[in-house]
Amino acid sequence: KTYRIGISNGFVGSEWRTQMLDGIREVVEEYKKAGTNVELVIQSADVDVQGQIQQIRNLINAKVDGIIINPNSQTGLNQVIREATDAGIKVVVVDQEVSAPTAVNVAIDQRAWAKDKMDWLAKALGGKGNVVVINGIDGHPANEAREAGIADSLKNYPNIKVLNTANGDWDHAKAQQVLSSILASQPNIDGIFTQDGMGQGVLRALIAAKPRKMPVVSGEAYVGYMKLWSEIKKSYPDFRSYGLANPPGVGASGLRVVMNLIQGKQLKDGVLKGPYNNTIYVPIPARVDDSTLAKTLADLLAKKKADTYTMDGYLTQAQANAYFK
Amino acid sequence: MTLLRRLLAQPYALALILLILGLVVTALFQPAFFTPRTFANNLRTYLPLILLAVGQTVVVLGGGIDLSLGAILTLSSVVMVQAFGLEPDPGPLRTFGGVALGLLVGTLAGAVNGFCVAYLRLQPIIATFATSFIWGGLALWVLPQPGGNVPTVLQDFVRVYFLVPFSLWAVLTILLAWAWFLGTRWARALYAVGGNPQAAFTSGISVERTRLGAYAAAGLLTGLGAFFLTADIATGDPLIGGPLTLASVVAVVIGGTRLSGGAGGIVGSILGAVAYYLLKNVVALSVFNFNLSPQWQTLIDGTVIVLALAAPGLLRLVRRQP
Amino acid sequence: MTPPANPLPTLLRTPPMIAVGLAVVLLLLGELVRPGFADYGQVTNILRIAAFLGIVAIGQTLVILSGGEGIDLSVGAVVTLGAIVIYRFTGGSDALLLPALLIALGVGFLIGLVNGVGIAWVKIPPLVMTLGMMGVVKGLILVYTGGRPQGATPPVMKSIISDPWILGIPGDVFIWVILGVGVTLLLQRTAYGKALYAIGANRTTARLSGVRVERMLILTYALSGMFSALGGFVLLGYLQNVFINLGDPYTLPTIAAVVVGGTALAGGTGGYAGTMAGALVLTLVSSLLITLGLPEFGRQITYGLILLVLLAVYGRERRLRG
Amino acid sequence: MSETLLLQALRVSKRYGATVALQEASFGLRAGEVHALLGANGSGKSTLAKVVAGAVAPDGGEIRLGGQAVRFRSPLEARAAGIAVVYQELSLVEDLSVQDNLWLGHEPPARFGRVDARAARARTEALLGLFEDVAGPRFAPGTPVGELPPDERQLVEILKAVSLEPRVLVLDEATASLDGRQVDRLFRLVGEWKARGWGIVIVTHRMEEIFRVADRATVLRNGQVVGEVRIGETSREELIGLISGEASRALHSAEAGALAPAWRTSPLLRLRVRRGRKLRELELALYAGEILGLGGLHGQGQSELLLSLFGALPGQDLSLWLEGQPRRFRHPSDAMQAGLAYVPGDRNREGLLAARSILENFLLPSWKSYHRGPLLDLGQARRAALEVGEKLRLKFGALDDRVTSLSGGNAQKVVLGKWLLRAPRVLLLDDPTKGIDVGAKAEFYQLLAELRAQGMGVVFYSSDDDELLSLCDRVLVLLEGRVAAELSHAELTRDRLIRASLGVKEVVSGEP
Ligand SMILES: Nc1ncnc2c1ncn2[C@@H]1O[C@H](COP(=O)(O)OP(=O)(O)OP(=O)(O)O)[C@@H](O)[C@H]1O
Ligand SMILES: Nc1ncnc2c1ncn2[C@@H]1O[C@H](COP(=O)(O)OP(=O)(O)OP(=O)(O)O)[C@@H](O)[C@H]1O
Ligand SMILES: [Mg+2]
Ligand SMILES: [Mg+2]
Repeated sequence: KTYRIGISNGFVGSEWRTQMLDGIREVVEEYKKAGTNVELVIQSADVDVQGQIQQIRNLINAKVDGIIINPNSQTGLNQVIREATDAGIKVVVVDQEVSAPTAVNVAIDQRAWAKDKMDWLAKALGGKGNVVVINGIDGHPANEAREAGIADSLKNYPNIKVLNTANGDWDHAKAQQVLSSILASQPNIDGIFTQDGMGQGVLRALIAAKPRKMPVVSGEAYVGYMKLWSEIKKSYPDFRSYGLANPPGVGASGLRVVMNLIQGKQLKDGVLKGPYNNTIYVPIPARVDDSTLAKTLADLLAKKKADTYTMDGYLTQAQANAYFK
Repeated sequence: MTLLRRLLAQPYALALILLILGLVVTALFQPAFFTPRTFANNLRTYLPLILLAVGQTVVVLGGGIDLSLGAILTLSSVVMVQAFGLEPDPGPLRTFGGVALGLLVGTLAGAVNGFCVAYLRLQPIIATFATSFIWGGLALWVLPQPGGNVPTVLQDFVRVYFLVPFSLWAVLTILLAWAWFLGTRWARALYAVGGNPQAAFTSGISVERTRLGAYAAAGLLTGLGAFFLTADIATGDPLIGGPLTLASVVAVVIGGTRLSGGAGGIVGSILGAVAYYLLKNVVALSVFNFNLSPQWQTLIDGTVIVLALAAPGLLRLVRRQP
Repeated sequence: MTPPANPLPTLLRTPPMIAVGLAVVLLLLGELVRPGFADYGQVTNILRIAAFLGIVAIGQTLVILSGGEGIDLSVGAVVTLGAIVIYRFTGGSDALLLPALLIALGVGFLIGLVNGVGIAWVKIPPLVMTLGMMGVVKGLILVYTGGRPQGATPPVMKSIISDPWILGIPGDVFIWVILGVGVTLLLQRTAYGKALYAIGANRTTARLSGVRVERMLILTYALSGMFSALGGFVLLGYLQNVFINLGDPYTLPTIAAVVVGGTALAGGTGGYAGTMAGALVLTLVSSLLITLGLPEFGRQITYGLILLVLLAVYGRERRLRG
Repeated sequence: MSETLLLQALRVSKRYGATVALQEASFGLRAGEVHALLGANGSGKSTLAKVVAGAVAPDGGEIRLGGQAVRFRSPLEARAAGIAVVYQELSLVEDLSVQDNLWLGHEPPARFGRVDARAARARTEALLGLFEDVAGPRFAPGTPVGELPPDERQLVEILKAVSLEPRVLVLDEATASLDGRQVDRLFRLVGEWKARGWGIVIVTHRMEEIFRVADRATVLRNGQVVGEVRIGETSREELIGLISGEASRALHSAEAGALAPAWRTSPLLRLRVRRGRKLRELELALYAGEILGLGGLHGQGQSELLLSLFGALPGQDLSLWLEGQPRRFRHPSDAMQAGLAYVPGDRNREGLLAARSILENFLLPSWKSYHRGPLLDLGQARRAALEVGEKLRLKFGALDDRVTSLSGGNAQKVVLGKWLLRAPRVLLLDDPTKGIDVGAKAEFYQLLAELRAQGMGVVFYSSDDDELLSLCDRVLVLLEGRVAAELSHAELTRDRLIRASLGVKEVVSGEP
C-alpha cells in the first residue's frame, strides 16, 4: 500500500521551511527503503489563514491518509482540521501548536526553549546585570510562549534587570535597527536575549556600535550567526554567546508520528502535553556554545551549509515509536 | 442573447467570467469541491473577505479607500471573543451583547477613519494606514495572544442550512439591502461624492457626512465579517485580519468598481472576492496536478492576479479599437 | 503686487522645513525623556536608518509626483529582489559587485517598466498594478532562490555602506545625501523633472503641451523600480545578509515619508527634500518609541496617533468651501 | 422708493491670501428683474455670485433676503432659501445620469428613504422639454452626463438650478458654451421666469447679451462696485468705460483681409479628412499670414478639427501636408516639433497646470530648449518668460506664484504665451477669448494681428460671431463635421454666417 501524506505549508521562502520539507523528504526515502511507500502531496505557498484552509481542503479532497500542517494561525484552522479528522484523516501539526483537539501537535516546547536560553544568559552574567530582550511578533503564539519562558527563567534570577523589551518581528533588519536605537541610548547593557531569526541583525548592530565590552548574547544556531560569532571573537576574545536549535526537523518528526497514527497505533498516556493537552514535545536536538563553536561551525561548513542553514535534527523511528503503545 | 449582452456590459462582467472560469477548472481538477458540504464550508471561509470587499466597495465608491479594514476585523473579533468569556454557553446576554459590542466597535473604528478622512481631510490611503496601527494595537491590548472561546450557539448558527448554506443567505441579505440602498438618496449622494466631490458639495450634499457614513458602514460590514470569522474558527487571534485588507482591494478592482470612486457596485466585489479565492485555488491545484515545484506557486499566483487585474484594462483596449 | 517683505518665514513654512523642525523637536523630546537620545552616536544611527527608508522612498516620491493616484506598492519586494540578486550573483566576490549592481538595477528597472506599461497603456490603477506586481516579484524571488537565498555579501560593500567615512558617519548617509542632491536636481533642473510635475498636475494639459505622458509614466515607474533595487543594495550593505521579507517593512512607510514630507498624493506638488525630512521624522518617532520601552500595543497605538497628527499638520486636502 | 429688495449683498469682502477678490461690494436684486454683474477678469463677479450662493464664506459683509439678514453656511442653506446658481465651473457628476444630476441633493422623496423615481422622471422630462429642440438626441434623462457635449452639459446645469424653482437664479457665464439658438431659447425662458417674479442675476462678458436681457447692471472693478446702471439708460460705450475704467477703445483692431493675395499660391498647411471622430469628408488649406476662422453652431466638429491638426486625436483617417510635405502627427509633440501650437478651449482642464507656477506653465512646451549641459538654465528660462509676459501685458505677482493666483483672463494669456516662446508657424485656437474681459480681448486681437503680420497662419474657432466677422480673412462654416460654406472676408456678413451655420443652402460658396 502507498500512503499519501498531504503537507500544508503556509509560508515558503525561508531556509527554515525548505529545510523542513527536505527533512520530510529524507524520512520518506527512509520509509521507502524499509518497504513502506509514502507519497507526498505538497501544498506550499505564502498564503493567509483562508488560503491555508483552502490548501487543507484540497488535501482532504485529494483523499490523503494524513496531513502535516505548519499552521499560519493557532486557532484559525480549527474548523478545517475538524473537517479533515471527520473525514478520517490523521492530522499532525508541526512547529507551532494549534488548539484543535483532534490534531496532534509535534513541536519543541517553545517555553522551555526560551527558558533554557535565558537560563544560559543569566548564568553567563553570573546572575546579575542589565539585559535587553529582542522578541518576535507580539500576539504570535510562539512569541507568547517564549515570553512566558523568559519570565519563568527570570523568576530565578532577581538581579537580572530587563532594561528594554522590543520587537524585531523575526526579521534581521528590523532587529538590527531596533537594537541600534537601544544601544545608542542605553550605554550599560550586559546581555542581550534574542529569539532566532534575528541573531545576525543583533550581532551586526553590536559590531557597528563598537562597544568597549561586548554584551553576552543568547543567540541562534544558524551558520551565518556562528560565522559572525567567531568573527567577533577575533576582536573580543571574551565575547560569549549561545545558540539553541529551533529544529526544522519537527516536520520529519511529524511525519513519523502521523505514519504511526495512520498505521493505527495508539499514543501512550501522558505523552500529550501543552496548553491544549494535544502536543508531543520533541527534544531540542542541538545547541552550540563557545566551547563547541569552532568544531560545530567547521563541520557545518565542511558540509557546505549556507549561512541560512540552522542546526537541525529529528526523531528516529525508535524515538517516535516510544511515544506509542 | 440580449441578456448575455447586457450581462457582458455590466462592470462586473469580468468578475463573472473569472468566477465561471475558476469554477470550470476547479470542477475538472477537483470534482469533490462541489459536494454540498465542501461547497458550504468553502463559502463560509470566503464570507469574511466578501464582507470586507463589500465594505471596501462602499468606501471606494465614495472616493476613499480603507487600508485598516483587516485591523478593524481583528479588533472587532477579539472584542467579541473577550466579551463572550470562556464558558461554552455564556447565556444570551453575553452572547448577543458580545456580538453587538463587536459590531459597535467595528462601526466606531470605521467612523473614526471616516472622521479623519472627511472632517480632518487627511488623505485616505495614508490616514487609514496610520489608524491600522491603532486598531491593531488595540486588538493586541484586548487579546494579547490567540485564544478565547465562542459560544456554541453562534458556532452552530453560521453552519445552519435553510435549504442552502447560511453563507449564501448572508450574501443574499446583503444583496437585498444593497438593492434597497440603490433606490435611496444616500446612494446618489455616495456616488456623487465619489464621482465629483466639488459638484456634490455645490449640489448641497454634505460630502463630509456621506464620507463618514461610508467609512462607518464599511466598519459595520467588517464587524459582520469579524462575527462570521470568529464564529467559524470558534476562537480569537489578534493577528488574523491583516492579509485580508489588500485582498479586499483586489476583489473590489476585479469586481469592476473604479478605484477612484463614483462607479461600480458590490455585486462585482462579491463575485470578485469569490473569483479571487477560486483563482488561487486553481493555481494551487494545478501546481500539484502538474507536479510543479511549489516555489512556482507564488509566481503563478501573482501573475494570475495581475492578469485578472489587467483584464478590465485589456478589455477596454480591445473594445475601444473596433 | 508687493513682494513678501522677508523671504525667510515663507522658506521656513515649506513642508520640508516643517518636517526638519519636527525632527529637531522630536530629538529634543527624546533627550528630555531619555538622556542620551540626542547623543552623536544615536543621531548618526538614526540618520543611517532613515537613509534606508529615504533611499527606498526616492522611487515612491517620483511615482507619487507623477499623479493619477500614482503609488508603488512593489518597492519592498523589489528591494528584496535587488539585494538577493547582488547576494547571489557576487557570491561574496568584490570583483563581481559592479556587474551585479548593474544587473540588480536593470532587473529593478525592468520590473518598474512592466508596472509602468500596465499603468500607462493598460490603464490599471497604480495601486492594484503594483500590488499585483508585489506578488509576482515575491514569486520571482522564490523561483530564483528555490527557497534558499544562497550567496554572500562582497566585503567591500561593508566598507562602502556600513563603515564610517568621516566623523563617524557611515557611508550610507553620504550616499543618501548625494542621491538626495541628485534627485532634487533631477526634479528641479531637468526637462524630465519639469515634465514629471506637469503630468502630475494635469495630464491633459501636459499632453497638449507636447509631453509624452505614457512614456513619462513608464519611465517613472521604471526609475522607481531601479531606485528600489538600489535601496536593496544599500540595505544589503548594512545587513550583509538577505532573507525573503527583507524589504517588506519599507513599502507603506515610504508612502508615509513622502506624505509627511509634504508631497500630495494627488501628484504635481512636492519634492524629494520633503521626503528626506519625512523619513527622518518617521525614523525618529519609531526610535523614540523603542527607547521609551512601551509595550508593543502601546507602541503601535502611539505610532498610529503620531502619524495621524503629522498628517493633520500638513498632509491635508483642500477645503471644498472657499 | 421703499420697495424691499429680493436679495441684497451689503459691503461684502473676500480675500484670498494677499489678493482682494471683493471689497465692500454691494448690489440689490428686485423680484422680476434681470440684473447683470459686469466686470473685467478677476473683478470678483464669480466670487460675489458664490458668496450669495453660500459656496464661499465672505470675510465680511451681509446678505439680506427679502430684507432679512441671512448667513449661509453651505450651498444647501442658500438653496433652501430659494437661491439657485449656475456655476461657471460646472457642478455635474459625469457618471450619474442627466436625471440623477438634475435632482442631486433634492430628490423627490418616497417612503423608507427611497427616491420617488417616477416623479423624478416625469419632472425631468418636463424640464428637458424646454431645450429639447435645440439639443441633440442624447439629451435624455438616462444619458450619463459624461457622454454629453459641453453645450448640453451647460443646459443640464441650468436646468438643475431651475429644478429648484428658485426665487433667485444666478447665471455665471452660463451662455459661454451655448450656441446662438440655445442662447435665444435660454433668454426666452429667462423672460418667462422673470414674469413669474424670479430675480435673475446674470454674469457675462458679451455686451450684446446684456442689452438683450438685462434690466440693470452692477459693474465691478478690482472687487469694488464702480457703478449701477439701468440698461435702458446706458450705452455700450458707457458700460465698457465703466468696466475697463478707461474710455472705450476700438475692440477689433486686427485689420482683416488687408494682406495681398500673393500668399494664396501655396498653402502653409493642408488637411484632407476622410473620416474621423465627429468629422466627415473635409478639406482645409491654411496660408501663411492668414487668419482662418472656423464657424458654425457648437459641436459641429470644430474642436475635433483643431485637435486633429495638432495630432491629439489619434485614429482618424486623414492626410496632412505642411509646406507641401506629407506629415503624420501621432502625438501633439510631433505637431509641436513641426511648428504648430494649440490653445485649448477649456483652459482649466486642458491649458493650465493649476498646481504649478506661472513660470512652469509658460515653459512647459519648451523646457528642452533651455538646457545647459545636463541641467536646465533656469535664469535664461526666467528671462524668456518675463519677456513674453511683458509682451502680453500679463498682470502677475511673481513668476514663481501659482498660476491659479491669476484671474481668468491673465491665465488665458499664459496659455497662449507658452506657445509664443516656441515661435510657432501655425497657431490653432479653440475659442480662446471665452470668458475674457473686453480689455484683454482687445489686447489679444492686437497680438493676433502682429503674429499674422509676421507670417504666422492662424486657425481660429470662436463661438462669438463678432470675432469671426471682424478678425478673419476667411471663414469655414462647419456643419455636422463638414464644411458647409467657405466665406472670404469680402463675403462675410452676419447674415451669411448664420444662414450657413443653420445649413441654409442659398449662400453656400464652398464645396460641402
Ligand atoms: N483661490 C484664489 N487664490 C488667489 N486669488 C484668487 C483666488 N480666487 C480668485 N482670486 C483672485 O480674486 C480676484 C477676483 O476673482 P473672480 O474670479 O471673482 O473674478 P471674476 O470677475 O469672476 O473674473 P472672471 O471674469 O475671470 O470670471 C482675481 O484677482 C483673482 O485672481
Ligand atoms: N468653494 C471653493 N472652495 C475652494 N476654493 C474655491 C472655491 N470657489 C472658488 N475657489 C477658488 O477660487 C479660484 C477662483 O475661482 P473663481 O470661480 O472666482 O473664478 P476664476 O477662475 O478666477 O475666473 P474665470 O473662471 O472667469 O476665469 C478657483 O480656481 C478656486 O481655486
Ligand atoms: Mg467669473
Ligand atoms: Mg472668476
